[in-house]
This record gives sequence, C-alpha cells and structure tokens, in this order.
Amino acid sequence: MLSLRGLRKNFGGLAVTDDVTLDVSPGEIHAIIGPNGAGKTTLINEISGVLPLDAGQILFDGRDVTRLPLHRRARLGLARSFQITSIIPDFSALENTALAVQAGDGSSFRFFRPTASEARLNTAAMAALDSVGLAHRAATPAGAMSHGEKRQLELAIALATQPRLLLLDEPLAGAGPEETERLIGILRSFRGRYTIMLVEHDMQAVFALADRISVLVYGRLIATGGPELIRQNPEVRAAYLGEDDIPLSGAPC
Amino acid sequence: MSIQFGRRQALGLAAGLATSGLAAPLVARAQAAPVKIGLVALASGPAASLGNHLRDGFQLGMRHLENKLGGRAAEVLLIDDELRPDAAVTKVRAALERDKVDAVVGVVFSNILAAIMRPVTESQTFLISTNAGPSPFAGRGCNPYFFATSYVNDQNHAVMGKAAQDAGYGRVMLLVPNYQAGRDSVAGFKSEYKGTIVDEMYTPLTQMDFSAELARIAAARPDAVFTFMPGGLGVNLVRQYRQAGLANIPFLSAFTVDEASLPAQGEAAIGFQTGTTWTPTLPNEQNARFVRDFEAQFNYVPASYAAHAYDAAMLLHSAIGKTGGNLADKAALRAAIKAADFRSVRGRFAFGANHFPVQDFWLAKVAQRPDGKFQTEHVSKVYDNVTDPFAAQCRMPAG
Amino acid sequence: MSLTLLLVQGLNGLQLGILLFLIAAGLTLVFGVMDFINLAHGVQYMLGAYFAAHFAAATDSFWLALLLALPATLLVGLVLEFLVFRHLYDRDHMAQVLATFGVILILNDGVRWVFGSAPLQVPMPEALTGGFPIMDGLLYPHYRLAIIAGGLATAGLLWWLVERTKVGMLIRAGATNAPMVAALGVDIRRLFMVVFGFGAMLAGFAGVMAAPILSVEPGMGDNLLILAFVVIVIGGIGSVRGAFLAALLVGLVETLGRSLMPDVMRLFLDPSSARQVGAALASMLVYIAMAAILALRPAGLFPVRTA
Amino acid sequence: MQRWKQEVPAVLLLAGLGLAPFIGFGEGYVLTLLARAMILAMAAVSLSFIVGGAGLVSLGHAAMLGFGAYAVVILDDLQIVEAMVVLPVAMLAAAGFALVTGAIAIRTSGVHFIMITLAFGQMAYFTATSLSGYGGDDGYTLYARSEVNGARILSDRLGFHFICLGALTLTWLFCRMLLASRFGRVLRAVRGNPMRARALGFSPYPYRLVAYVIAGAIGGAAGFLFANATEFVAPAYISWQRSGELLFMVILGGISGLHGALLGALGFVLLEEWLSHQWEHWRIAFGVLLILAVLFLPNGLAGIPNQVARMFRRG
Repeated sequence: MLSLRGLRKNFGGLAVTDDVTLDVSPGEIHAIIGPNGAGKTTLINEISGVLPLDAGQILFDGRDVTRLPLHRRARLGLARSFQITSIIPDFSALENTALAVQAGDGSSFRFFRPTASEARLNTAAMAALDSVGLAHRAATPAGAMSHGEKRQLELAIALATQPRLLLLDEPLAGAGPEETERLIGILRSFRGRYTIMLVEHDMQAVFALADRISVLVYGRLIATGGPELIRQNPEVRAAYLGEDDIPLSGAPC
Repeated sequence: MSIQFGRRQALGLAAGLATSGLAAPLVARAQAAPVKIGLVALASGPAASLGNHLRDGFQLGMRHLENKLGGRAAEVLLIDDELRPDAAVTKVRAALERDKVDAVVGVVFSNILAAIMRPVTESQTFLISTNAGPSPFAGRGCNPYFFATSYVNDQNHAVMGKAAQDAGYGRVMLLVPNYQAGRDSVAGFKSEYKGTIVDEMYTPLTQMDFSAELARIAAARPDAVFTFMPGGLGVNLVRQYRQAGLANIPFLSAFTVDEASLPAQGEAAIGFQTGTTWTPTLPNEQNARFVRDFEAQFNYVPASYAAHAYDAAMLLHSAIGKTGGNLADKAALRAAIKAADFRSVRGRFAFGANHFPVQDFWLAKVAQRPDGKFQTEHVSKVYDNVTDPFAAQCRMPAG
Repeated sequence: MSLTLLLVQGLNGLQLGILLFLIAAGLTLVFGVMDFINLAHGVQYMLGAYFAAHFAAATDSFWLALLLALPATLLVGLVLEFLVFRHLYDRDHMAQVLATFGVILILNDGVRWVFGSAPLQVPMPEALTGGFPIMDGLLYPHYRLAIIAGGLATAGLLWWLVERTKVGMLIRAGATNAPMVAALGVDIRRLFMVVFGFGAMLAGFAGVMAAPILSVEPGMGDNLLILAFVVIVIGGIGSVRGAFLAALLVGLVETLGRSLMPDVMRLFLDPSSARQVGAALASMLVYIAMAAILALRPAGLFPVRTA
Repeated sequence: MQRWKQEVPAVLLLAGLGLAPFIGFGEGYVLTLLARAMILAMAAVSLSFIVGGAGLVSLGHAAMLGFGAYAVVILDDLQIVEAMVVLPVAMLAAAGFALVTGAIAIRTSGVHFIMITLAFGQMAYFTATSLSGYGGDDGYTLYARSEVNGARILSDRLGFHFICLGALTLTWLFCRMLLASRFGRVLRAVRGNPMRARALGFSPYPYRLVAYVIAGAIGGAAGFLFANATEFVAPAYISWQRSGELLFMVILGGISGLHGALLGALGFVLLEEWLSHQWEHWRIAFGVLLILAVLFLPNGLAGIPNQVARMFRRG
C-alpha cells in the first residue's frame, strides 16, 4: 500500500529523518511511536507532502509520489489529520465534512448549484459524521466545538475523503480521559475498513489499536513489528528508558 | 484664508433688497430670486491653491459689484471638484438640477472641464471657463453655451515659442511632464519655434527631483530651456535649476513661475521668464484696483487664475445688465456675453467666433517687489490682439 | 551618455534611495515587529517638511528648524500611536489599512488648514548653499551631498542600533517572532511605542532634509509612501538591511531608468514616440521590477519572518 | 433561518434603491449620484467576493474598472456604441487583464499580494495616461451613451438607474451564488485554512485565479457602466487612490458577507457627498469617521445590527 524507501531529511545539519524504510500493508493499523523529537510528525509531513525530502522515495500503491505536491497526493487517496486541529472554523461541522466529500466527487469547478442543497454530498458527509458520533452536531460551527469534538471532526473529515490511507498525526492529542476513551472506540471501529498510519503518544492506545508498530528514535527506525515483539525489543526498551509511558507491565520481566 | 464659504451661504444680499434697487419694476417679480452662479474651484488636495486663487478672484469681483450681477442680487455656490472627474460631474449636475444655477464658472484643470462640459452645456446653461482651455473646445468642439475668459491651453506655450524665436535662441531644450497637457505644451511651443530642439524630456507627473534632467541640460548646453511644470513641480524644478547653477541658461516657461508658485520659489525664480495673458503690473486702472484690493482682502499676490476669474465676474455683470436681468432668453444672453462689454484687467478684451478671447500675450519676468513679495512683470508684447489657431476649425452651432 | 553624466545620475539615484530608506526603515520595522501596516507613515515625512518650513520661518535658521522639527514629528508620532494605532495592533491588516488611511486624510487636510494650500519653501542652510562643479556647467549642490552623508550616517547608526544594542536585539527578535519576545517578559507595548516613535522620527527627518530641495505641499508623502512600500516589499518585510539595499535599488532604477529608457526605446521607435513611450515605461519600471522580484521570490530579497 | 436573516439588509437596501425614484429621490442629480454609488457598489461587491470569499486583498481593482471604461472609449472612437458588443468586450478585456496579472500575483499572498496588485494597477494607470489618442490625462469625452440594439435606453436617467440597479442586483446574486457553490466552498475553505484545503486535495491556485478573473470581468462591466454614467473617461478612474477607495468600501461595510460591500459603497459615496458640502476641510471629518468606524465597528457597517442586539441583551 505505502512503501517508504530510504527517506532522508536534514534540518540544518540535524538528521530528522534518517534512512527510513517501511511498508504499510492494506487494512492494517500501523503506529509510529518514539520519544519526543524523534521526528514522527516530520515523517507524517513528508509522507503527506508538506515537507520535501532530501533523499529517498515514497511509493503509494506502487506509484512514485515523492515529487507530488500535497494536494495531488490527497487526490490519490492519502488523507491526513493534523496534530494541531486543522479545521475550517467558520464552516459548520457538516460543511467541513461535505467539503471533504466534495474533494473526492469530481470537479469542484461547479459554479451554479448551491452546495447546501446537494444531497449527495450532505448524505455522505452525514455518514462520516455519524461514524465518529458527531451527527447531532452537524450544524454547529466548527470553531465553536469542544476540543474533543474537533478531534472527532478531524477524523470525520479524513473519512469523508474516502481515503485509501489515513495518516493520523496524534489523533488523541490534548483530549481528556473521557474523550480519549471515545476516540479510541471510534478508531477501533475503523479496523479492517481502512488502512491507517498513526503517530501517537498515548501508549495504552497504541498498544490497544495497532496491528504493527514502528519505533522511531532520532529519525532512525529501530524496530518494526507486532505489539508483542516491540514490547520485548531491548533496543526499544533502552530508547524509552527513563520515560515511563511505555506500558511494560504486560511484559515478562 | 480667513473666509470660508459654505455652499449654502449666499453671498448675495437678500432678495428683497434686489427688488427695491435698480431692477426694472416690470421684471422684478420674475427676478426676485437671486442669480445663482456655480463656481467650480478646486479646494482640496495638493493643487488646491490654484482653486483658491480662482475662487478669491471671482469673490473679489462679486465684492466690487456689491454682490449684484447686472442689477440682480447674486449668489455664489462653491463647488469643489476634488480633481476627480466623476465627483465633479455628480456635483455639477446637483448644482444644475437641484440648485438651478444660472451659470457655471471656474475650473482649473482641463480634465475636469472636459468631464463637466456635456452636462452643463446640454442643460443649456452657460459655462465660463476661467482657466482650463483645451484646444478641442476652441476648435471642432466649440459650443454655443461655452465661453472662456482665459486662453487656449496651447497659446501660452506658443507665446514662448515665438519669444524664443524672437530672442534668437538657436538651440532649445524642452522639459515637460509626461501627460496630455505636457505633450500639448511641446506642440504649442514647436508651432512657433523654428530653431533646433536639442532634446525633449518627458518626466513622470509624480517626479519631484529633476537632477537627472538638469544634468542632461548641463551636458547639452542649449541656448535656452523651455518648460511647463505646473504647481509643485514648478517649485521643485525652479529651485533645483538655480541650485544646480544653471541659471545662466535662460529659463523660459509657461504656468511654471506665477504668483501661485512664487511664494515657494522665492528668489530662485528671479529673472525666469514666462508667457502670459496678464501680470499684476499691466498698466490699466482696473488692474491696479484689482491687484490692490485683492492683496488687501486676501493678503497674497493674485495670479492669472484670479485675474481671469475676476474678469468672468465682470463679464457676467455686463451681460446680465445688457439683457435687463433676463436670463431666460438664451440667445440674447449669449449675444450679450459675446459682446464682452466690460473693462478687463487685461485692458483690451474681446471674444472670437469660437468664444475664446482675442487678446494680447506677454512675455513676463519674475521680479521681487520693494515689499519683498514676488510677482511676474510684463516685459514685452509677443502677440498683439491675436486669435487662437483653433478658431478656424470652429463651426459654432446655433444655440 | 557620457561617463560623467552616468556618475551624476548615480549620485542622484543614491540620494533618492537614501531618502527612501529613511522612510522605509521605520515602515519595515513597524510592519516587521508589530505586523502593523501603517499607511500614515508617509504623512510623517510631510509633517517633517512642514515643521521644518514653519520653524525655519520662525527662527530663520535651518539647523534650529531641524532641531525642533525632529522632536515635533516624534511627538506627533507618539500622539498618533496613543490615540489610534495602539488600538489596532490586535486587529487584522484591513482594519489597520482603513484607519491609517483615515489618518492620512486628516493630516493631509490638516496641514492645509493650518499652513494654507500654497506650497511652502525651506531655505537652504547658509553653509551648504554652494555646489561643486561636477561637470562643465553643472553644480552639484553641497546640500545634496550633505543629504547623502547624513542619510548614510543615519543608516549606519540604525545598523548599530539594530545589530549591536539590546533594544535592537529585541527588535530583530520581534520581527522574527513577536509572541516569543512577549513570552520573554519584555513589555512589548513599550517596545512597539519606541519602534513606532523612532520610525516616525526617521520619516520626519527625511522630510526635513528634503524640504530645501522640494516644495513643501499637502500630500507630498503619498507617492513616496507607495515607493517606500515597494522598497520594503522588495527588501523583505522587517529587514532593515533589505530595506537599505532595496531603497538604493529603487532609487537607482527610478533615476537611471528615467534617463536611459528614452535612449533604449530609440533603438525601436522614432525619436518622438521613443521619448514618450520611454518616459511612460520609466514610470512603470519600479513596479515592473517589484512584480518580477515577487514573482520569483514571493517573500522579497531578504525574508526575515520564518514560515 | 440564520442565512435568510443575513440577507435582509441587502434585500432592503436594493428594494430601497428600487423605490428611491418614486419616494422623492427622483431628481436627475440624485439619480446621478445614486447611479455612481451603485456602480461603485458593483465593483465593491466583486472586490468583496475575492477579499472576503477568497482572501485576495487586491489594491488594483480600479484597473478592472479602467479596462471596462477604456473599452467603451476605444470602441466609441471606432464608432461602435452597441452595448451588445461593447459590454462583452469590456468584460473580456478586464478579465483578460485579470488573468494575466492574476497568474503572477496569486503566487504571492498577504501583503505581497496587495503590493503586486498595486503594481499592476499602476502599470495600467501609466498606460492609460500615455494613450494620447484618447486624451491621455485629460480624458475622453463620450458624446453618446452606449445603445442597446440601437435603442438609447441607457440615456434615460430613470432607465439608467434601473439598469445600474439591475446590474448591481445581478452582481450580488451572482457572487452569492458562486460563494454558495462547490467552487465557492473551496474558495472559502482556502481562505479559512489553506493547509486543510490542500490536505483535502484542493490546490488553491486555480480556484483563486478563476475567482480573480470573474471579479475582473464584473469590474469590467462596472467600468462600462461608469463610463456611460459620467460620459467621460480619464486615467483618474484607475489611480491607486481609487483602488484604495474600493477596498475601503469593502472593509468599511464589513467583509463577513457581500452585503457589507453594498452598505460600505453606498455609505462611503453618500457620506463623502454630504460631507463635502459641509466644510472645505471635510476630509478631516471623513478621516475621523473612518477611524471611529474601525475602532468601534469591528465587523463594519454590516455588523451594526448584531452589535446593537448584543448591547440590548447585555443591557
């Protein structure tokens, strides 16, 4: 589905992405973890096309997308959410989502028909909102929503593009315990329906959700594998030494 | 600038006074309302001082006439054209239709005159330009409802062309702003000057620093320089010309050194020459009275903008008097205006067939008066009683 | 065109560039540090010239006029900051544009009201009235050299202030990232006021210096303001160095373009139309240059702000 | 419901303009003034469409007006006065200019966009001043208004009033329709959050360019009417001050909706007209009013009803 081949990126001499090679297969939930400053968000930005690479190749469905700009990758079915909520504040939740549906529904150079009455867009958008549990807030301006709701909306927007791959940058960032619970439930319901690559700090959530996990430290990939494998990997444990958020409780000691 | 006039503040006396005066009893009823004159004088923006000259000149005329035109009480509505053609059209239409002005007088700039020409003349109201005189209106575009007490724009330039020719300058350099009036100016100068034109320099209208052009002048060493730099442009040019040490090359100009710009040019302009219809020094009785009273009233030396506007007031007075205060008979009024039966501050004054003046043109020089103020002083007559060259193209339509 | 003529034009371009820089420096700092678009910056230049004219007439001395005009423009700048601009820092650019346009209207007509419509003049200082013969028959006025020298000295002083002092460091930091400076516990409002007053005074200084060679009239700052904006956009907003280089560039393009364009056009057209077309093109030249630079480098030559 | 309410001021205003000639504002000079205000409002609405709708703050919109007006002049010079020809040419000329300059300008954003549009506007201005054949700076007097199928319906004051009103209403409806369409939604999204829009697969550039060209064409149509209203065209119509005024109308009215531009343009023109009769130095008062409007009406004239409502709720 997605293949990363030897990605490299330097910021003023500092390697933030260092020879990253990785495959994401269809239908899996693939989590990227790593300590702060490991270059996780940078990696997402590179994959989605926000940041240009210094070297390496990105294949999406076998097609080389390395040089394509953000919006072209999005057209191919690469949907992303942002770590800092990125919605359009003056739009209602429905309009935010309908815009995403519209993105995948032919040309947007249509000038005459009011979008508010386009049933096709609205139905699909409502479905997306419904699958993240926001149907009842459809008419609310996005700017006026609570933080957790904005995160949900962000997911709905990503879903509404009918993505082939969802890139989620810390979907739980800043959410309270209850909101986190709800968001994990929503993400879990995606399993098997979508291919997802996510960056997340909340280890409980990662280990509960992911099929496979990759560990990024100082821009280098030090391990990839199922949750069990990662938990037992000594290098990972070393990297996380001193950070107590890796859930090692289940591991034999 | 001690006096300010609101639009509605009538300068005329009350209507009642007019009827009790000299007006014939028969027409008194119809003429109880004062004569209304719309005075289009630029009052805002950088060039407002020209509009102030024009306004004050006309107002002095009204004062001398005791606010009566041809025996009827008169009222002046001030219209600020803002130097924006579309605003001028709107305001002038309001004056014509709401205030029912009987005549429109004034206008400093040609583009404003061109903009209001049709609305005014098509409403069969007389329009008297006291400054702007674009050549089309003197030629093919002449109009039975349009008169000018000034000149055709090109004439002052032609005067200087002839003056340069007469003075025997073999090589002359031209310097004008790159806009329509500037290009017309060059054409006007060339129409009379037969010597060699070393170079024509066109500068942007917004240009303030002429050092680049001055360097070219110094390099070319012409016998004389002719220029047309109105308003602030002229102030800059004259002072920089003097500062660059070029004053030994004769400075011939039109609308560049006059009483509107001299206060800011000062000593730098002394000896610089200009072509004009009028100077404060023209020796006739009306002129002496005009200049004296103008300075007493407004505390500055009048320029030709003021003189032509003063003449316009006198012209209207004579014409309305001739028709016995009757403004309704347009043909009679036109004939009365055309007769120009008034004593001009220029001495001799008559209208040609195209309703532009037939008059003398002078070469004048800037000098400092004993009281320290600066003025232009006439040197020699360049044209005697001349008709403008466009008059021949005018086929004046019947009103 | 002879070499001397080219040299003279170069000097003229330099002098225009320096005047532009004095105006643009304040503009770019105000814009860079406060993210504030101040259209009213040009009227500070006009006020400088008017104050100079007024004080020169009152004291009969250019130097006294200069000495009095500077604090006067500073004062007007601070009063405006207090009355109007201060309330606009948190607003969007469009609110700033509209309000500062209001200030232009008020001051342009205000000077007419107070000083009259007729253009005024400021006599040249006695000591600098002469000129030296730069070519046969042409004096290059000492005063113009003094403008260049004074402008360069001011530019140097500004460079030192911005690059070498603590306040300067804060200003530079503010241009890059204003919230960060605020987070450091600096009284950002005070910093704004200092920058603002200083910028106003620089523009006023430019006005005083230009007064003896240009006519002092209402609206004299408007066209210069547009040129100053061109300068700061070309130079990169917030960059004093960029403003300096761009100001010299614009000054030279304006001056040399004016004298060279007609000659260049003569290669293609007959002399008469070459002169007119050349002059029209020369007017556009800076705008063409700006459009070209922005098309190639959308953030200007020396972008300061990080994305 | 909300949406419907938002349109009330615009509808009332347009209806008021329609009734104006019959309720004591039918005199010729009032109609002249109103026509001028409506034409400028038309240009302001098209500018508001790109400023408020697409985030493109143009300081060169008067050039579009100029292209429209000069199309009238040039065709008049060729003895072509048929509106069916002149109007499309005016719109195409302005749209063409918008396409060429927009293609470059839209690569920039923010204040750089403002400056580059200013630059193109100035180029148009200087070009107009050098058109000696059409009067240069002095301008060009049109001796007849455009005709429609040979009929002089533009020459009748009342007729012209309703033509301007019709054009303004059409402009408003058209821009409103555009903003509500798929195209408009993308535009608004790009303005609200460009990163989000791009992440969804929308490249801002073509949408903005098309919007810019449409606004240019409408500006050209306004220029066509402006030339016919004043029967005179001069480069002064294209000066940067005029572009600034259009922008001020938009900002003064409020950019949250197109009706702001309507209010702003009418308010601006009428206030100016009224003030200029009161005092020689009226611009001082005008400036003070502008500043007060900015300080106390953060959402422009269009925001007044909401502000009043809020005050009452609080009080």
